[in-house]
Amino acid sequence: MPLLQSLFDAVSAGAVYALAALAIGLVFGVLRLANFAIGEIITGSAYALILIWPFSWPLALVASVVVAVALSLLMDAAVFRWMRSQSPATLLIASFGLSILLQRTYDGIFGTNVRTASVAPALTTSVTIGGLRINLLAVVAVVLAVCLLVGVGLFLSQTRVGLQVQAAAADFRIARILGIRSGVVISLTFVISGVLAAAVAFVLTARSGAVDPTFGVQATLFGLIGAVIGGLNRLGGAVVGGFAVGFVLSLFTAWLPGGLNDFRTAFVYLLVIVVLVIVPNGVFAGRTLKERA
Amino acid sequence: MTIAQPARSWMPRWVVPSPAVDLWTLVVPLVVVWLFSAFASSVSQSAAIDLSYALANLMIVVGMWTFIGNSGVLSFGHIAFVAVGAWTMSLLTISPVVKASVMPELFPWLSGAAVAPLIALVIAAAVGGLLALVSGLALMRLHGLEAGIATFALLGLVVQVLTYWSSVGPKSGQSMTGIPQSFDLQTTLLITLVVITIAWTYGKSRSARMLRASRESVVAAPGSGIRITLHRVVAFALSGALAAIGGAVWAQTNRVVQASQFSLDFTFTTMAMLVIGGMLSLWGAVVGTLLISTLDHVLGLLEGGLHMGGVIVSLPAGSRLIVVAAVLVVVLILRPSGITGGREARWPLRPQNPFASSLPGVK
Amino acid sequence: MTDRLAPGAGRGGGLLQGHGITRSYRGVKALQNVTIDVPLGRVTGLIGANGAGKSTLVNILSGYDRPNGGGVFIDGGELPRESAERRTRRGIARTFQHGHLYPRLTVLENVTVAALACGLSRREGRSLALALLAELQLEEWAMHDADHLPHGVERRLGVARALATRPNWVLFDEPAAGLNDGEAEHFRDTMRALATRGLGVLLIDHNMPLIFGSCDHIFVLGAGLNVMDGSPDSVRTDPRLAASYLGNAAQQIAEGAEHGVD
Amino acid sequence: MVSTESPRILTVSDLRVSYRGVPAVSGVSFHIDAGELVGIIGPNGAGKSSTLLGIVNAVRSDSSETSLGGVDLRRMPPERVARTGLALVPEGHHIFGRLSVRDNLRLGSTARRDPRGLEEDLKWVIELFPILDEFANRPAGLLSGGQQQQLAIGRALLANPILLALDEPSLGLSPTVVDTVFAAIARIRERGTAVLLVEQRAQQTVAAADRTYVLNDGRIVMDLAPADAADSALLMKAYLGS
Amino acid sequence: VSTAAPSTDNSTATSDTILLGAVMAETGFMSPFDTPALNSLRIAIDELNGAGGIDGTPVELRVIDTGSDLEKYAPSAQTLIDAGAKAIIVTCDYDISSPAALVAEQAGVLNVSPCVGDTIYGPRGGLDIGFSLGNATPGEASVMAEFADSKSWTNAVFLTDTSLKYTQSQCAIARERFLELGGTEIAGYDYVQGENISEAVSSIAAGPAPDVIFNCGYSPGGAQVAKDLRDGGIAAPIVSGFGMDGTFWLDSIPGLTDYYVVTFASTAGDDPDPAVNDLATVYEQTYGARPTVGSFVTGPSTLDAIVTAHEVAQSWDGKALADAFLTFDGLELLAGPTTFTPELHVNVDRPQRVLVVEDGALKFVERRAPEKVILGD
Ligand SMILES: Nc1ncnc2c1ncn2[C@@H]1O[C@H](COP(=O)(O)OP(=O)(O)OP(=O)(O)O)[C@@H](O)[C@H]1O
Ligand SMILES: Nc1ncnc2c1ncn2[C@@H]1O[C@H](COP(=O)(O)OP(=O)(O)OP(=O)(O)O)[C@@H](O)[C@H]1O
Ligand SMILES: [Mg+2]
Ligand SMILES: [Mg+2]
Repeated sequence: MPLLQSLFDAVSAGAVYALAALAIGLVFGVLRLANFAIGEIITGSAYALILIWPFSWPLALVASVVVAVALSLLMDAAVFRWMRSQSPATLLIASFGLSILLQRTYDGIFGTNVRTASVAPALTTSVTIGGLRINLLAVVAVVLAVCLLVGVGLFLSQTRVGLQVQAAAADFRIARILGIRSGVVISLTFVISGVLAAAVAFVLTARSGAVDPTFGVQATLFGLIGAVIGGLNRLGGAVVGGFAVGFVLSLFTAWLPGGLNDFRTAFVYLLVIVVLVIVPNGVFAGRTLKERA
Repeated sequence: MTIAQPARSWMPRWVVPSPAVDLWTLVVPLVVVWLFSAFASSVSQSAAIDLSYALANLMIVVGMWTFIGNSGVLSFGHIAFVAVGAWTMSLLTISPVVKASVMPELFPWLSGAAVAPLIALVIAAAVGGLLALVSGLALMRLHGLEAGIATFALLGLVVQVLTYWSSVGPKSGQSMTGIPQSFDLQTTLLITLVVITIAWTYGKSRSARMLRASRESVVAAPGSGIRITLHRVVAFALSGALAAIGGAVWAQTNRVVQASQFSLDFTFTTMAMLVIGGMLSLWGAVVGTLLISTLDHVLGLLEGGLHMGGVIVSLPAGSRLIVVAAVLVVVLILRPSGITGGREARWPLRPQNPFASSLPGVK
Repeated sequence: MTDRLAPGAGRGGGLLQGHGITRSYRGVKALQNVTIDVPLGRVTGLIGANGAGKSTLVNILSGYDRPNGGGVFIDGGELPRESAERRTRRGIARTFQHGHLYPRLTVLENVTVAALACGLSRREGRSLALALLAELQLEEWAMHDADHLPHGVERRLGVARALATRPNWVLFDEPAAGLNDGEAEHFRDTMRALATRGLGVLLIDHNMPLIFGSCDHIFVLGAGLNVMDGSPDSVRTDPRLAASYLGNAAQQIAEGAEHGVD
Repeated sequence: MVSTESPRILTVSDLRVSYRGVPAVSGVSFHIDAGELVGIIGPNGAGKSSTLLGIVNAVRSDSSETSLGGVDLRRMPPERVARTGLALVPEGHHIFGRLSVRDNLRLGSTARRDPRGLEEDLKWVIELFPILDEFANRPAGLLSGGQQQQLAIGRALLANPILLALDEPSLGLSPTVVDTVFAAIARIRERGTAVLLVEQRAQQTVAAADRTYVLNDGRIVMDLAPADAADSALLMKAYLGS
Repeated sequence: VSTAAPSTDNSTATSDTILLGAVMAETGFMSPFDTPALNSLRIAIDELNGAGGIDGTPVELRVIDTGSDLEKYAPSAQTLIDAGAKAIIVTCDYDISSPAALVAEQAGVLNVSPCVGDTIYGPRGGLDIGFSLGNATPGEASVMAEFADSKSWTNAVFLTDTSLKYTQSQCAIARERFLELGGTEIAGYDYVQGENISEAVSSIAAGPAPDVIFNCGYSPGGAQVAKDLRDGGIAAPIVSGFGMDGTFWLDSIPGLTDYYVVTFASTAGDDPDPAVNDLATVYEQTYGARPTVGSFVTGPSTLDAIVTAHEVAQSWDGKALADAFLTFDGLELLAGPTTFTPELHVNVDRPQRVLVVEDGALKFVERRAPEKVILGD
């Protein structure tokens, strides 16, 4: 297989995880919450897309974003809001529980079997340009990832509200004492992460055309892993990390020889461990703000 | 100055010397587990089977506590040691004849191996401990979420290797069958009590005490001369061994073992048990496991329809895990440090202030 | 003070020295060619405006941070680059400017673990810890968890914990911050007693009566540079210092000296 | 400027705070009038910080009246208390460590009721604490302890409050900076802002304040006037409790 | 999932009913495989009871939903045995069901799986009184290869989902049979359920064009593979086994054509066996939807097999029933002619149905029995 083709495949595989890593990294950066249940927001949004698309695609797009944002806000209101002062570990475990809860709920509502529909068929076709098979969806995924990353980054660093978001995240109580409407500001974070999840859902759904209750788990898991090896302290780092995981996995799949190919995922995990052992805070975390003694 | 004490203490709290309180923190879990087992095994045959799974899980959770509870470092990788323990147990106890047919590509020394169950259990512990020791040397510099992810990657790595390496198991993704049921309920209970005692003894050790200090402040610990990494590795290795014992017992209870069983779901269930009970204490690990196991059993009965005074109470199918997950979330909201609050079983004893007799102003 | 607190036998050494220490953080020169001596049996003061580099210096001496230039010496022999935990077991203990206690351990356990980590047996560790708690009047808090302690108790606990490592030198980073005058005065006695026992004490604080009441020798840092050092008297009367650092406190100290508070 | 109709700025009566059933503040009542500087001193653990946190509802509290300029503060979320005009500098430099010094300051103005004059206030704060300008672009968490404390005070000043409450502002500050802070407090009062000052430095506080309350065991046990500052026996008694 | 459940569930076992226990998954990842068989079993029991039950005694089915949770199988089987179950009916996968089956073995209770396809279900898997009414993988795989051969397709690509033993054996045997028949393998790729296979698609597109692609997978991962192939512009015919039966995934690939599925029966009403079509109709009336996959025919077969064995054995003793099962020689059941031997407790040479997806619709093509069965492992 030509190298160029496999690079292209790898880039498109990376873009999806990059988006997921962005959604996770944003909430983590702001709230110290590694929200594993983002996977179920993706799933919920994907159900909306799949079920409504056959009737009206614009409605489906709107609904998928609305569902994602609503789920995201609901999670905050029902669970995370009450746990603001807990450690990241506790929060992660809670989100883990929430994730299982929602998975089983979807199972109850929609059944274990996949629900299918062809979402955005115009994007899923491939065009061949100079021997290179280009999947339009991959291009869309990459563009979406870049735009959303830049947008979110600008929002957080350049706007007044973005700054308040960061403050509320750093110290909820003190932010309130300063007059920051922390509740509102944090809700905003959840809204944005919902939108990001909807973007992931769109790309994944268009690619697979099928949704089942565990639909979002894989992307979330690799997104989370990617975000951590990229460095959770920097949004850009998390995104690059997410991208790298997808990219490397794809290259391994394409190029590892026969017997070793079975172990491609094992190699990715090994790589994750090696990276973290070498740079414990992630590759792009920069010199981190070590707690001053 | 006065020591502020809650005004309303409605029950007597006996003040006793520390060693007595310490021993009490072991006696209570042991007795509770024993009573629980005695009760569960007398309820019904199926409760007894559920109990044997519960005890295996208890060992796993106690193993997890040994590391997570004492070090405060998150590990999503302990199921890797469970898997390795289950694997070792299975490979050493399945009859060579069955092995030859189910796992044709096994290393010759493995396909011929057959040892007594208890020896297999010890070897399982050793293998689990060794894996934990080796991986611990690499991973124990990590903190927080990074540690969680790295240990999770370890789990992923181990599962992938067990899935595809046919020299140590069945062909890719297939299951090991023909595992004999090696331990009866009595023996399983005994092993569990031993595991709890080992974990408790470790918890009282110098190493564990220093590790707990580092859990409380990684910044201050070096200033007290504490070698954080060393103590973490010790705890990780021990907890790996205990989790492997749990895995070995689990394997001979389930009698079929497949790499894909050692999944995120398994991690979640055991983690939920630890967290719900209170992950900072051994007592929490015990309470959490027994509670979730009981809940699970009762919900199972309800799903099947339970007859109560002529009325059939029944839950919709599939609601069991929903309830367990919901309980986890609610407990985390209401009691973030678990039902036991991360405290050891001390009630109604209270350690004596070593200065008690010479304290003038203390009320 | 207990005999157990006498400088650890066999660990040798008398003078802890930071020599020519330079440390910068991405362009900010926190320390430039700074030298400090902490001899045994003395209380050495270290003062300087906020951000002068005092905590940075403590971090470097205690192995929490590494200098870009210069080194740490004991009796003229340079210490290798080593972890903070090795430094502690070498006999250099410290307290922290911001608490850093072990919140979910009891006060007694806070102190005992430090003793255990530095080689004492359980029994010895416990009895040393009890002795230290008694000395620092922490008896009634012994079985309390170390979170939400009143300030004064926190500070004293930090001191007890540092002493439990049986150090030769103890570096105190603002041990009296947040204490009232009475408690600070008590601290002065503690510092003196430690020195009398033969320990080398480095004391950083902004409480001038405490500094001038307890130190044998005072180093002054200014913007990461050695400004001067000398006896308390010579420092107090130095005009550079009175204007730039002491401000109104100068008068306070003078009063203190007059009254001869002891 | 504060309205002239009512000189009474803050009224607190029978304030109670407890942590898990253990009382920390048990029935504290006091008031502050326009332009006043009121001090609170007391031994460690007396409940001083808890009193301040209770007033702004950052901890659960109970009182028969807590009002600021006639507005009832009870059951008002902390952010609304701040926006009503009470700026609190909590104990122990709680700055946002990952944000830059400049961003920390920008956040200080969130609770400002009137955006005008922000530029001047900023100038004033920088004049008080020049370091904040010098290190404007650094993450605030890297500042030294005392520098962080300066940032926390500066940040509160930018809210241009009706009442500024300071919890042990001198903690960790070098002597000259303490002088600066006390001088700044005087300037603040000149602008008509009332100040509530919690301090360990008994003598300095009693001398500077119009009135100083002594808190012990969650209760006000004494009421001191500036003249009492010289009476060291009285101050000693205040600390040891009656 | 289960809507109108027939009344036989969840009532007390009394001495005047014959209790059958089912330890199967109505929720969780195994439920798509289990539910059709379980539901049609319920229908068959209702019919049987309508006709007077067994020797005048009504049969009662009690189901414990395991939620696909591994730890639930053994205790659930024990619960049912304690309640007096005469036979235990288990989930359609050996690895998952064996804890339950082993409990039944130990208690000397007959255990039957409607649709396990692994030949290990039986003595080789430690189940002397355990039988499966399913079509064994070797037969299915042979039919896949022989069908491809009948179409004169010679160059094949094999795509194997390595997450199940079932799909691995399927491709291994199909490959062996296909090569035997003179075909060539031009490439083979492994994937894992849920993976996107764009890398493999790129390789296939870059190599020589295949005549046929064997997709040894199951839904939904297998459907993703089909979609990736078609989205990647590869139009070659694809052949799959029972794992890809069902119409529920077809919407994701609009206009899918040339996709062949080898399975138990057609659910669409065009099956050559009218009894199958009748059952599908009753199924639809009862549950509001047609069965999703062809394995629904194994539900009544399971009941019929048990009833027949009981007639022979005249006892509910597990051993006696097992001996009766071994007397079956070409017994005509809805799932096909059924024979058990002391070595093999699963049927390997039943005729299967080949279905095709044309323009997004699933249609019956032919009934085809394996000409030669390769009993791999
Ligand atoms: N880890 C670090 N990264 C960046 N800058 C640092 C770091 N540590 C210290 N600094 C800077 O070095 C200078 C000295 O800081 P240091 O904490 O040593 O001061 P200090 O004398 O202890 O002050 P204080 O009396 O306020 O505690 C300060 O300007 C501070 O911002
Ligand atoms: N979050 C908390 N949980 C439990 N107890 C607390 C908490 N905060 C304070 N306390 C206790 O409440 C009492 C009053 O504390 P507070 O901090 O108000 O005193 P303070 O006068 O400000 O003392 P300091 O001089 O130490 O600042 C103390 O006994 C303290 O231990
Ligand atoms: Mg400092
Ligand atoms: Mg206070």
